[in-house]
Amino acid sequence: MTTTETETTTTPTIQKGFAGQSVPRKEDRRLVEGQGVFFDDVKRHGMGYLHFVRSPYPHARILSIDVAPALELPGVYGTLTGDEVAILTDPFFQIAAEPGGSMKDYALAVGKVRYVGEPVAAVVAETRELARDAAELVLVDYEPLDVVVDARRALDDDAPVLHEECGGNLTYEGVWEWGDVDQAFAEADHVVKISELHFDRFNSTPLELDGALAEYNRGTGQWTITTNNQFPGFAVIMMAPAMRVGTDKLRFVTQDIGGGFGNKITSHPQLVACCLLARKLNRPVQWTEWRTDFHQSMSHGNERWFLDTEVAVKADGTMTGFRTKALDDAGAYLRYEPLGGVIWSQVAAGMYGWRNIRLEFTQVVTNKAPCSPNRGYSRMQHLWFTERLADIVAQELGFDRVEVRKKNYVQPGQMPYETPNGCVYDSGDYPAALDLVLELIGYDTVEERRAEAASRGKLLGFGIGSTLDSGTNNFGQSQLINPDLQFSGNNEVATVKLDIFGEIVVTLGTTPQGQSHETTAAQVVADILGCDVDIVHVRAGHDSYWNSHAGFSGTYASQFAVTGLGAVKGATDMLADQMKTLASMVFQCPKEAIELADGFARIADNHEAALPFMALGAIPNANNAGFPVDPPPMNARFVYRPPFEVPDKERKFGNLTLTYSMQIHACVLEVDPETGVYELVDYAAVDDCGVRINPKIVEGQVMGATAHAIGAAMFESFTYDDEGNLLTPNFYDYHVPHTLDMPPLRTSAVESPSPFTPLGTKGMGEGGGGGIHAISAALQDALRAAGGAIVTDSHNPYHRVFEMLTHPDEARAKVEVSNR
Amino acid sequence: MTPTTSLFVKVSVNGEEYEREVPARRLLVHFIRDDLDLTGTHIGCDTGSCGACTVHLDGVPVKSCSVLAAQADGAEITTIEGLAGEEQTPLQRSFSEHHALQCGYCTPGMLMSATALLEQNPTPTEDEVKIALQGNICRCTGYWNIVEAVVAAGKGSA
Amino acid sequence: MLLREVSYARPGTVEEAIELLAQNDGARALAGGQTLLNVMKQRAASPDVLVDLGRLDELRTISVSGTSLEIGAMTTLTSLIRSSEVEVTRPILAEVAATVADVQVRNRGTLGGNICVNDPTNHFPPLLVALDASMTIAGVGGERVVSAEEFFVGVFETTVQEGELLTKITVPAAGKGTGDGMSGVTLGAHGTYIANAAASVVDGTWRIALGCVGAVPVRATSAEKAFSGDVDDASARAAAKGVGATVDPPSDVHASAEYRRSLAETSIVRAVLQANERARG
Amino acid sequence: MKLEGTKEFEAPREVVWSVINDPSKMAKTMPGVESFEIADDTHWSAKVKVPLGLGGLKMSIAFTKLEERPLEFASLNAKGQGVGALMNMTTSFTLSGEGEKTSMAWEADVKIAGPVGSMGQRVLQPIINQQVGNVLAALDTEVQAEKADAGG
Repeated sequence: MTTTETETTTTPTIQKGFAGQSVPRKEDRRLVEGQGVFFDDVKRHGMGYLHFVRSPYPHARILSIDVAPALELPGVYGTLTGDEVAILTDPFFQIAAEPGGSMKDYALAVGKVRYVGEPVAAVVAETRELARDAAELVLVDYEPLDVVVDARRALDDDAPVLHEECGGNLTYEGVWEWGDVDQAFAEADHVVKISELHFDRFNSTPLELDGALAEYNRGTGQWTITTNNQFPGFAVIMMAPAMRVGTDKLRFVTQDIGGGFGNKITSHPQLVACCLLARKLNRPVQWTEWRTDFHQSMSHGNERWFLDTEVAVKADGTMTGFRTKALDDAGAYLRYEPLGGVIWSQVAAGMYGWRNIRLEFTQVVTNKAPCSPNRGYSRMQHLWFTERLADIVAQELGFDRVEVRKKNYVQPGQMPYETPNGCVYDSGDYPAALDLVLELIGYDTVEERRAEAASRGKLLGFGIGSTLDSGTNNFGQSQLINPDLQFSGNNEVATVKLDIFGEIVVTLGTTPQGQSHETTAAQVVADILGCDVDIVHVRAGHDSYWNSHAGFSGTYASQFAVTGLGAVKGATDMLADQMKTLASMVFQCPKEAIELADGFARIADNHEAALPFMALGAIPNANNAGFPVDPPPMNARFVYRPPFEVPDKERKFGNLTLTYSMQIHACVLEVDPETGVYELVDYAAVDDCGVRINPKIVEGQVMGATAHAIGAAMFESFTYDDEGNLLTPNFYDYHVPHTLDMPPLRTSAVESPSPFTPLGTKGMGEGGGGGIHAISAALQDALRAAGGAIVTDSHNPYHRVFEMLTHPDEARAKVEVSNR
Repeated sequence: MTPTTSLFVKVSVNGEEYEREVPARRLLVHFIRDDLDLTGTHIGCDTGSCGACTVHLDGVPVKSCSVLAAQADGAEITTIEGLAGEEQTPLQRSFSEHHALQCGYCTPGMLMSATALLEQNPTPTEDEVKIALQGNICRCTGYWNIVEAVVAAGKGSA
Repeated sequence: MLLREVSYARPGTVEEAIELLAQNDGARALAGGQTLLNVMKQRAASPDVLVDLGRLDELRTISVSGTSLEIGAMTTLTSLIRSSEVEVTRPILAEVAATVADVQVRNRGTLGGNICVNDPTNHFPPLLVALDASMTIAGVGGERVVSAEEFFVGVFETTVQEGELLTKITVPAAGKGTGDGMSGVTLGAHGTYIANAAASVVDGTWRIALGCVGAVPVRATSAEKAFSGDVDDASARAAAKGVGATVDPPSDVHASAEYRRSLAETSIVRAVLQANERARG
Repeated sequence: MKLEGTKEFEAPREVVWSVINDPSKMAKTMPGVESFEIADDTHWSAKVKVPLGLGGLKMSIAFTKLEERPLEFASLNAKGQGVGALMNMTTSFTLSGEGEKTSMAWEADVKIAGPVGSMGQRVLQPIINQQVGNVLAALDTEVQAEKADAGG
């Protein structure tokens, strides 16, 4: 069961009307009646079904591909191979500078395969079953090559090289250093050393898999791609140059998307294959990815090692600095990477006051599925790391975990706080939020509960996971890893119009996957125009034809509440002004005299003089004769642009994100010392994302992030064997938590409005993996009574806990303390 | 009797009779989505694990990805499209009121499983709901609001 | 998703089914299909002919005859859970059935299917070995009855030959002095077993079977013999000790062989204590 | 996956050698062989249907003899291809012993890729262990038959 409470520290910056209320979602009606429109629900006459031929080898040379047997099968429309792709397209644009920048990545494998499940050919046939039959008939002759699976081996002299053109497996390396690290260590009273920490590989496994319906019009040379890609702005700049066409030739259409969590950003290679086949076969081509395909090939979360970490600590428990070597495993291709190499630095210091940081970031490729954004992208790994440091320092030096946090947290008085690398934490009271979560979970009774559990033979553990959810990217940060890139800032678009019968129609550039944009946008519009949410119609999904998108349009990186709603507010303010202007023309009064309320534009001190929205909408649209000047169009388009500077490339310094939501999670678990099996028995989470337009929707996001974290900590892992086979290729072995795996949950919220955003809102939703941090901490706490193993992995299935119980010294050996 | 790779299947779906010739290998879920164009029933895995494809087969919730269309010959099937008449059911309304859905992809399967539970047990406890929904994966909500919505709908109808 | 081409037949009688299985090369009985159809999606099995047993209501009966409980092979797990006969004669069957997968799977999945698949992680193979169940197999030449231990031959393999059909599972009814228990570790609540043990005691005589440690259920004979007189935590632990060393379990992503050996011993202790408590009534 | 073991035979080394060195005799020890062809004395191929209860796994396997030292050592590679599974096995036999007793130390490195390799993870090892057991038992039978022939 869940219980909820809310504390509001400050009143929001906008009037509370619909905003601030948990109004029911506009999306729900169609979705609970099975009337949603997901990409796979869309059909076209004569469309063919695409099935990919995938590599069974993690690393092999493709000697030959024979599609003839497939083409002979009745009902097969055609095929596509890597050789054709290499002729018809150019390699995808690479975000990386050298050496990663030389990588050649195509829609299908060309010459070589580099991970199990990599598409090597595609077949299109009359039915889904036939397409798979035909795919199984395609003969591919492979010459297997040695594989590298462990990132720590990828740079060895004898390691097999995935991309010869890159001259090795290194794709990016950079030293990120701020403050005076050497001095911090010189002045430290204690230095805690941790030889190895590992953040495991998993992803959010949205329930709907990737896919598209690609239609090609020979007359216009344009493709219409009905898909669930969640970042069309990115897909189009990847696809258009590769396909040697202008961006206008690629129309993206999305409506309902069955979850994304970042995992649906990098489907562009498969989309290109669909487009090429739609043109080649001159018929609509439909591709639906299946679960095993997705697990083997799509958007794994970055696996990261933290090696030779050292933390400088003063006698009073103040943590003054850390240095570490982060080794990031990008998998086989750099689809969105190496952006993970900079995104972490949005939260370089976590929630703490560390002023002296040195992090050597190295990214390598391995024979595993490509990594791409995944809920908490790159920051989650780093925040888990900073939380591990706090808990390990506390345990090894004998400090109280709560006190260490309160002492080292950035303090409310410091807000807005500039971090050592120039990021600005906009607002928040971290210590107060910690007190709140401790109260929710009954921290004062933990020791009693521990004793009671011990009487039942169980080891009880309590853990805290404090984490940040940085939202609204400054894409200028991409220049920190590749100075030649010409991206900076961010934007989002909305159009709002008053239509002929008085309806308000809103279109967005975003591609929601459950984030309820239709509802929250309507709430903002209704408050500004003084009308009911029911007359505000927000178009579902995204369509390039709406002219309501910009280069960064999409739904990713916790930003809608800032960029999306910022655009909605901007456009609605413009429309409101047009409506007042028009009303003032009709009433022959100054514009300032007009107010918008109760669905009317009326003279503020004479409510008799009122025009219904219908009348206003009709004038420019249908009844415009006799006006001395042109009536305003009742139609507004606004591009929201967050206030960003281009970061300093030399110092790697600057504000990389506009807002910093905060979550603190706390959990209590019980370990069975005989088996290593453990159960979450109590859980609480506090969220502060500034002004909440719709509290229930915000709470829903917190719950979702919590569930993902629990899954990642306990069950979910993309584990490969030494030979490069994925051992968890579907839900048989990749266990996703279900109802019975969920602990009781208490949530609470604090509202610290952002001073930097139009509505005082902050981006939120990703959640920063707070639960992973909390569960690692709680396990370490529980194990104190059984050998005192240190938790050095983010993923702790039963067998790993059993290892820690039976061989605690192996884990302890990774930690060393030196005192002055 | 000789085995065949194609056969006629007669089913009643949401009260409507359908007769189609289908390949013996076609799964019920593809038959419902692709042959009958009832796309409210979804697919989220390929191992019979996620429950997004849950429908009622002769009144019993089953995973339509783990049944051949041929096996359903002569059966009465209810899909998500068959739940609401003019009005939504109290359970559907409860899902909306309790924010029990985000992306909505698992929702049809959740509703079919929960509806079957409420038919047998009009006022289920929280634990009974969890057991009834264990075969339905949701990646957005963490289940808390879903369980709440079903319990509330039960209380409502009791 | 998406199966390879397969032929399908739906017999109306057991005789017809046996005929179809005997006369068609690569024919495979389709019971509930909850495992078979899904491994067919993965291409881990590709039968040429599916003989759908769905209409053989004669295989869906549950009855008590004399001192034994007779369960038709096509009895769904849901029916097991709801059966008063089962509740009265051998409740452990319903108790375990209720923890297999989920409601939808239990509505289609059958007891016969669960044991004919003989996936080493399945619940019923070790349980039925511990309960000393026997299986009735019908073929063109008539019926034969085998013990649970003889029944399980290998992974996905049983003694049921081409042209044969498992029709009935017979379990001795529990009398006074009988107690059954099953314990193990699963991947998530009610999930796939990582390791388990089923134990059954009848008037002080024990049968203990381990799951997930080999291709077929493994009798823990040393533990079975270890008990003399009162069973308590200490004697259960003593009995289980060393059993792990006698098995050769697989190592996989969920458990090393060493971990499975340890879980096997712990599971024995817990299953035995559960069974013992119930035997005492 | 690496497997190894030692198998004792009640037969002279010559007899054991003559069996493991004779593709057609070895074929009889393999599970579910449907057809068998010898290309030359170092290359042969087989079509097998590994008897899995769920319907059997069809594979065509190409064998290559890698090395042999008569009466002492032989090693061969087997590449199998079937829908859903790719197998690559390198195996070697080392014979020792005197008179009527022969001891065969064997090693096998089995790699299985493809959907079966990944899906069947939790069941694959028991399957392989069991199949190896069957092969060794069958090999013993062949050796005894050969011994009988030789003797008779």
